[in-house]
Amino acid sequence: MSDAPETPDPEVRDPETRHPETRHPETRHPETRRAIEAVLTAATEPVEPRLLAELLELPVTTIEAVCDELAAAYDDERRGFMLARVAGGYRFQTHPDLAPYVERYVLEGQHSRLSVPALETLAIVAYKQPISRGQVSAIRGVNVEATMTTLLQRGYVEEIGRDPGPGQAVLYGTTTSFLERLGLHSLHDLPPLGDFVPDASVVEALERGLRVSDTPAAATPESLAE
Amino acid sequence: MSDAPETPDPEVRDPETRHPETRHPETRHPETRRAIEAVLTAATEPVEPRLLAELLELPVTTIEAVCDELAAAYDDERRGFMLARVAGGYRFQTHPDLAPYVERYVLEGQHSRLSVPALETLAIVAYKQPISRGQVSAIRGVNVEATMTTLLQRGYVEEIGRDPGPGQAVLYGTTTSFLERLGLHSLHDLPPLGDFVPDASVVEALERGLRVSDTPAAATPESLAE
Amino acid sequence: MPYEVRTPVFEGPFDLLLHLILRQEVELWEVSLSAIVDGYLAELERLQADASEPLDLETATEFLLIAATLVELKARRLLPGLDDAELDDELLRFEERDLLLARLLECKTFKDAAGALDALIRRADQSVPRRLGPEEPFRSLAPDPLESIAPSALRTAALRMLAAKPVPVVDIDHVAPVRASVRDAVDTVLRLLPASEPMSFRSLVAGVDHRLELVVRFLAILELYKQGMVDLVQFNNFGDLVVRRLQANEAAAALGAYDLDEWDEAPAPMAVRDAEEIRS
Repeated sequence: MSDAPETPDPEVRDPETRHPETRHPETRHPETRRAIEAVLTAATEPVEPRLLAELLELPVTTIEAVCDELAAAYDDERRGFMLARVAGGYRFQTHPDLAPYVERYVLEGQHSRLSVPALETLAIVAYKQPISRGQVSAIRGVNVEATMTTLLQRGYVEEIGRDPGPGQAVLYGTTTSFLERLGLHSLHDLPPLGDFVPDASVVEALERGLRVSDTPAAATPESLAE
Repeated sequence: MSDAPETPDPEVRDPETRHPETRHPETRHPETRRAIEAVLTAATEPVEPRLLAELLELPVTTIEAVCDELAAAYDDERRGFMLARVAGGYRFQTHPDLAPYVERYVLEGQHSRLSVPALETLAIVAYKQPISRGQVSAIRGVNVEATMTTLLQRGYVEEIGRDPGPGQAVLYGTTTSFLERLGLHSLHDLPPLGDFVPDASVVEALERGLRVSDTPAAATPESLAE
Repeated sequence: MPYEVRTPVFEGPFDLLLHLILRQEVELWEVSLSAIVDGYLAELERLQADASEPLDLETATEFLLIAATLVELKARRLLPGLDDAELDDELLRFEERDLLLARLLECKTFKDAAGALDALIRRADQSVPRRLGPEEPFRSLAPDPLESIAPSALRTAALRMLAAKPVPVVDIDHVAPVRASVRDAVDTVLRLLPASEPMSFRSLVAGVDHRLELVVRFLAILELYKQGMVDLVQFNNFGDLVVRRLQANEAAAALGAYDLDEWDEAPAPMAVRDAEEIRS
């Protein structure tokens, strides 16, 4: 609301008085660059390169090249905004350096934190999708009903199919909002799960803890007394 | 959120890594420029110079000077966006030159769907109005603050009264423009829910608001039974 | 070595077990299975006694499954002649122990992955996307999202929100893919087990590849043992477990009366009583 329709700013009319564009690295495609900037300014969600290509009637590769140049140029010029590739598309966003100012402006944090159980459940869905609630529960060792409902309502996970086997369990996967929330371009940008496999010392500690025949030292009278 | 970050001095942030910014007329205030760019990128409405001045802890005149420089620079660099002063504030908007692209994007490219949470919240308000945010939250099982704000901004719902009880909760209902967009003459034209029985928790959520304001004498057998 | 559990809140059995085992790396060489089992059972009792935060059925079941496995491990360790470290490494391992280990490692992996996701989220929070959208006159050009919505869709959404919520426990979605219930496993074991010939545990679980199914089948055998329907023999230390039907009880296959259901679908108050049953 509050949006009084306004007349175009008189100062910026008059395309005749154009300056030569010798100063920008992306000058190879000056009009492409301008059009991309305009569309991304109007966008409220990441704009896919394919859509930009259609709007501008150019090949996707050209769009991607110009966007890359633009992103690098903003970075180089130390702009307060950046051109980011998120959730399959391009968007303008604030530069992380300026977070202190932006946080003060955006008074309410738009996002509430995810709880630890929610994060763990989300991690399992992200790496094991498609996956059923039952399978997530089996990995976590707890009922994940409530947590999954929260994640569904927040729009980070969604139904993406059904298990063909008996029971036809609903299978879940992560959403575009999930990628946006994490600032990732695609699922391929998740750190590999292998990075988190516990290292040898942890494995050894666990193994020792569950060893059936204790080292003699550990077989204390107390433990035998039971 | 809202833990106020300590104020970074806009002028002294890592001067080491600063690029020689000979190309920008606004070099006198590089960090101010960046901060303004960031805040305007995050803004969802025009930002008054006075607010920018508060956020950046600088005089309004400095803010206005830097914004003027920025606007001129964008114009000079033939950006696809421009910094415009409208409705008493500054905002980024698309350059009129690029109107054809923006128009096509808005008409064809934008996915203007109603999100599932928005649809569900709207449905509850439509069928159960007048209703408070708290009651909607109780039925949906999540906080609906943000979703309700979106619906209010879109003009689908509005305040239609106050709960007479002690809390004086704001009560919401749907608007005439909601009906128009659905192609309905009145609320009576909403498809009837039929003879289905609402869940006990829903009944409870709807009664809660009333019960708070009820005098003991008004307590119904049902509510006493709980 | 007194283990008092200073709790953070343990959300599930793996949380608890990981905590008990990994709580102090200094004590790595002193970690004893006994102490872990005792700590685990103590915490389980505390959780069950905590009326303010009742365990849901699935979680309680999982806690008990792990408790049963731990108690079984401890029982084996207390058998004489088991502290031969060479045998531990070289001879056959106990499936249930390895299963538990595998599940703990998996759980730990995802805990750490969750930490990484959190870090990504925190980083992403440093940037705010542009959301102002197009200015006028473009804004009015955008089709109103409501225009693509039929009134019937609104009705459907209202019904979905206002209608009775499904009771989670009855939802078989989360049971089906695992396909493991102790009751079914008991039937399977009885079917597989010849009347007169003993059979090794390995053969009884041949072809079972899901961890939980293995655990459940093992529990089924423990159940049968507890009821006196089978005998368990181990010919060598760490040798395969041999399961033999007890002739006297063969006729008593009228097992249905026994409340096996408690493993699978009993109402929540099962907790304390069952813990004792398992340990007895």
